Amino acid sequence: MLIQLTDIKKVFNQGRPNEFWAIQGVSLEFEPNRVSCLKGASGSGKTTLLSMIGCLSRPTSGRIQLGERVISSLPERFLTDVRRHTFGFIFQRFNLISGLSVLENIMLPAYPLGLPYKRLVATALHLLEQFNLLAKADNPVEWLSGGEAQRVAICRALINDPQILIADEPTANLDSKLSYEFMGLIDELRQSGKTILITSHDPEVFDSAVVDRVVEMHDGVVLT
Amino acid sequence: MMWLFLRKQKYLIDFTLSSLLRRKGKSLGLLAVYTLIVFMLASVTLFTHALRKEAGLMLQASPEIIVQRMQAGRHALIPADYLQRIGRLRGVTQKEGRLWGYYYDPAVKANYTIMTAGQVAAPLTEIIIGTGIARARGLVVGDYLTLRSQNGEAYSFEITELLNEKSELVSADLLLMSPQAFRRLFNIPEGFYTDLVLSVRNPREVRKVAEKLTLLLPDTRPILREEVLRTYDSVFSWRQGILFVLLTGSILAFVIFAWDKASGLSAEERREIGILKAVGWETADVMRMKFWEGMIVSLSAFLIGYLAAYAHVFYASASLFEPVLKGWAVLYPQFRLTPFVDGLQLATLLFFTVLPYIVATIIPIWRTSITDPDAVMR
Amino acid sequence: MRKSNTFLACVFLLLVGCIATLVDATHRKHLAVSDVESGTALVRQFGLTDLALFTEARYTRHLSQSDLHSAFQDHPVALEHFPSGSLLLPPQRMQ
Amino acid sequence: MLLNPAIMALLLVSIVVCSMLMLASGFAIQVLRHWDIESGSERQLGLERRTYLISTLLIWAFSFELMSLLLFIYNAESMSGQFVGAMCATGVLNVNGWGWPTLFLKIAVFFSGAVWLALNYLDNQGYDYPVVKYKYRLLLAILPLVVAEFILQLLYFTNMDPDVITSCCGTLFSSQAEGVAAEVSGLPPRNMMLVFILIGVIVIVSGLRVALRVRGNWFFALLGGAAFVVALMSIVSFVSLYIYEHPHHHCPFCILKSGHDYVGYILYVPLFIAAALAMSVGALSSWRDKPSLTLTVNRVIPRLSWIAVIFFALFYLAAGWSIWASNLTMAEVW
Repeated sequence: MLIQLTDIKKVFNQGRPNEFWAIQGVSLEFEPNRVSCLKGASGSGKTTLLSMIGCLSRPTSGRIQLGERVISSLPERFLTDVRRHTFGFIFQRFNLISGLSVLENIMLPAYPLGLPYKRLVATALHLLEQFNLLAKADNPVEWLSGGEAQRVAICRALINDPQILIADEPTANLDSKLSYEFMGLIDELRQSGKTILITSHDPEVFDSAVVDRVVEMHDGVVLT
Repeated sequence: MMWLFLRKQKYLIDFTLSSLLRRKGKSLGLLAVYTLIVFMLASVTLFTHALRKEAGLMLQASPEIIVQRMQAGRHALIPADYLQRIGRLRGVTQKEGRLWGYYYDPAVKANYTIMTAGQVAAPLTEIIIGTGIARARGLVVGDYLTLRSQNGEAYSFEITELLNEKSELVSADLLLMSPQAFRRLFNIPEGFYTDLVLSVRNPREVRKVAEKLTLLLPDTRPILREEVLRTYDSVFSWRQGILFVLLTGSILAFVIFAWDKASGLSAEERREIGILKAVGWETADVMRMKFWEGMIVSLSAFLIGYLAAYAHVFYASASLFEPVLKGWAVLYPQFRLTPFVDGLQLATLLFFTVLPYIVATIIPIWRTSITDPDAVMR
Repeated sequence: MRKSNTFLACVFLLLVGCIATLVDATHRKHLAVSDVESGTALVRQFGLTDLALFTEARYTRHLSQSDLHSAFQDHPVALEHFPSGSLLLPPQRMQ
Repeated sequence: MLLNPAIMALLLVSIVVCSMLMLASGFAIQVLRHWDIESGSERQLGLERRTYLISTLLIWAFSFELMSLLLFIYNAESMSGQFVGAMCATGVLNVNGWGWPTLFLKIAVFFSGAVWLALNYLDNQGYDYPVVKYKYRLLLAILPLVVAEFILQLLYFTNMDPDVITSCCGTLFSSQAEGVAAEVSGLPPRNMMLVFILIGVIVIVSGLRVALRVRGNWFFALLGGAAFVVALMSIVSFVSLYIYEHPHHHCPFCILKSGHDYVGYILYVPLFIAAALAMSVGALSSWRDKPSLTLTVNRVIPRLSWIAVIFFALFYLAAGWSIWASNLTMAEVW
C-alpha cells in the first residue's frame, strides 16, 4: 500500500505562547514492501511524523493518503479502525503491559476485534513459535530478557496481520548484538511482504543493508 | 452480530480481570467496602420490609374500631353504659368492652401487657402468659407468679398455659387473666372498661361509623384499624428511610473513594491506557473496558452483599439489629421473620448502591480514555 | 481456565443464589402460614393492635393506642429518650 | 413522604439524570458552536473526544430513566396501603394532580431517549459525523422534558398527603367519573376494539413494507406512535376487563401483579420496545441521503423494523390471547 504525504504540518499548543510547529510542511512517499528509515536527532519531528502516518494522531493541515484512502481528515473513531487493520507498532521501550502473560500481551491488539478465542490463541501461538518464544507463552512479561521482550513486541505488532510495521527507535534499549539480530528479523518480515517504517538515530539501523531508504529530518523538515 | 458483540465483551472482561488482579489489594479493598455498604442497606431493607409485611398480615385481624374515652386529653376508663349510648349504629355487627393495661414487674424491670380472657378455668387464680415473660422470669407451666395489686396485696397466679411461641411477635409480653382477677388487681369498679371494640362488617362503612361515633360520644376518640395499618406501613418505610439517610454518609464516602480511585490514575496505569490505544484500542473500547471494571466490582458487591443480607436477616434473625431494636426493653420477642422480597426493594437497593458508583466514575473514566494514543511514543 | 469464564461462572452462581433466595422466600412463606395464622388468631381473639417489638415503655408498646400525655413525650417529634424511640415516628395523628 | 426509600431513590435518579443531561447539554452547546470536521486543530480534536463523554452520559441517563419508570409504577403500587381508599397504583397516582403528568413525562422521555440513542448510533457510523449537530439540537430539546419531569415528580411526592381520600380504581374508572382516565374507560369497547384491530393490522403491514422494501418509513413511525396510544387506551378500555374477568375493573397497573400471572409485562414490554423502534426507524430514515450513511441506514432500518414488527405481533398476540382465554363475556354489558 502506497503512503503519500502532501504538505503535512503539525502544531502543538496552537494559539498559546508555547506554540510549537513540530512538522513544517513535509511531502513524502513510501513505497510498499520496502524498509524505510527516518533518521534525525531527537526533537527533529520524526516520531511525530511517524505517529501521523500510523494514524495515532491527525495532522493540523496537509493530506495523508493510504493507498486509495485519505486518512488525514478522519476522526479518531475511524482512524483507530484503519490503524488496527493496517499498522503494527513496535515501540522504543517495547511497552509491554506488565502483569499480563506473554500470550495475553500478544493478543491485546486483537481484543476489540472480537475474533473467536480459539482462533486468536492459535494465531498468537503460531507467532510465538515463529519467534522461538513458545516456551514463554504463559510467563509474565516481567520475566523476559531484553531480546525476548523485543521479539514479544514484534509478535504483538503482527497479531492483526498488518501490512505496514512501524518501529519507533526499536534498538534504543538493545546492545549491538541484539540490534543486529533485530535487523535480521526486519529483513525476514520485509521478505514476507510487509512495508516497514523505522525511526532511529542508531547507525546500526540506518547503515544496515536491510534498510532500502533513509530520510533525514531536522527541525520538522526533510533534509534529503 | 450478537456473538461478535459478546466475544468482544468477554475479551474486555479478560483484560479487566487481569488488571484488577494485578492490583489485588486495592481491588479487594474496594470490593469489601462496597459489599459492606450493600450488606447494610440490604439488611435494613429486607428487615423492615419483612416486618412491615408481617405486621400488616397479622394486624389485619385486629378490631375495626376501638373507642377510647379521653378525659382532659388523657386516656380514661370508659363507662359500660357507653355501649348502650352507642345503641344501634348501622353497620356495627358487634360491640364489647375490653379490659387491659400494663403491669410493671420490678423483679425483672419489665412492662407486661395484661389483657383479659374469658376462658380461664379458675378465674381468680389462673393466668396464661406469653413466652417472652416466661423466658424473662424463667417460668414454666405449673409455676406461680405473684403480682402486687393496686392496694398492696399480693396475689399468686398459677400459670396454666403458655401462648404459642410462633405468635411471639405479638404476644411476647402478654399476660392473660380473667376480668374478675383484672378488676381486683387494678381496683377497677364494675361498669367500667379500658376501651370499647366495635366490629363493622363492611369496610366501606367504617369511616361513616367513626364519624357518627364522634358526634354521639364527643369525649371519645375512635381508632380505626386501617389507620393503625397505615401508620405501621408508613412507620416502617419512614424508619427504613431514616436509616437510608443515615447510611447516605457512608454511600457518599464510598462514592468519593470510587471517584478518587477512578480519577487518580497512577503513571503506570496511564501508560497502559496509552499502550492499549496505540496498539489499536479505540476510545470507546477503553471506556467499555473501564465500564466492565465498574460492573465487575459493583455486580459482585451487589450480589454478595444481598446474599449475605438475606442470610443475616432471615437465617440469623437479623442479630446485628437486635440491640438497636431491643433498646432498653427486657422483653424482646424471639421471632424468625418470613422472607418477603420484592422487585421494588431490590430496585431501590440497586439505585442506592450501583447508580452512585456508576455516575461517580463516568467522567474519570472518560478522562482516562481520551489519553492520546501517541502518548507512548513521546 | 479463561478469566472471563471464571468470572461469568461466579456471577452465574451468585445469580443462582439470588434466585434461590426468591424460591426460599416463597417456600418459607408457605411454611410460615401456620405461624402467621396463630398470630392472627391471637390478634383476633384479644383484639391486639400492635407488635410486641418495643416494650420498654407503655407508649412504645402500644404505639397506636398511646395518648398525647405519656411520660417523657414532650413533643411529638422530639428525639426520644428510648433507643427504639429514635427509630420510630410518632403516630401520624400526633404530629 | 420524602423519607420513603423508593421515593428517595426516584428523586435521586431524577437529580442525577437532570445533572447528567445538563452537563451533556453544556458540552453539546460548545460542539454546536465550534464544530468543524474539516479542521485538524486541537480544539476540534477535543470536541470530538467530548462526543464520547456525551454519548456515555446519555446512554446511562436514558437507561436510568427507563428503570425509574418501572420503579415509579412499582412504588405507586406499594404505597397503595398508605392512602385511604387507594387500592392500587391508580389511586396513588391520583393522590394529587402531579402523578399522571409525571408518568406521562417519564414515558415521553423514554421514547425521546430511544430515538436519540438510535441517532447517536447512526452518527457514530458515518466517518464525517453527519448527524452531529442535529443530534445535539435534539438533546437540547429533550433537556426541558427531563427537567420538567424532575419538577413534577418532586411536586408529586412533596404534595402527597396520606390522609387525602383518593379514589381507587373501582370508583375512578366507573363511567360517571370525570377526568382523562375515566373518559378512556368510558369509550365504547366495541368501537375501541375495532380501532385496536384495525391499527394493529395496518402497523404490522406497514412495518413489513419497511422491512422488505425500505418504503414508507415515516408512515410506519407515525403509525407506531398511534398504535402505542391506541394500545394503551385499549388496555384501559377493554383488555384489562378480560384479564381481571370483571366488567368494571379498568386499572392498567394491576395486570402487572402476580395475581394476574404478570401478564402486564407480556403486554407492555413488547409494546414499548416496538413503539420505540418504530419511532427510531422514522428518525433514521431521513438520513438516507447522506453519502456516508446510506449504507448504514439501508442496513439498519430493515433490521429495526423486523424487530419492531415481531414485537408488535407479540403484543397483539398476547392481547388477543388474554381476551380469548378469559372467562368474561361482555355480551350483556355492551
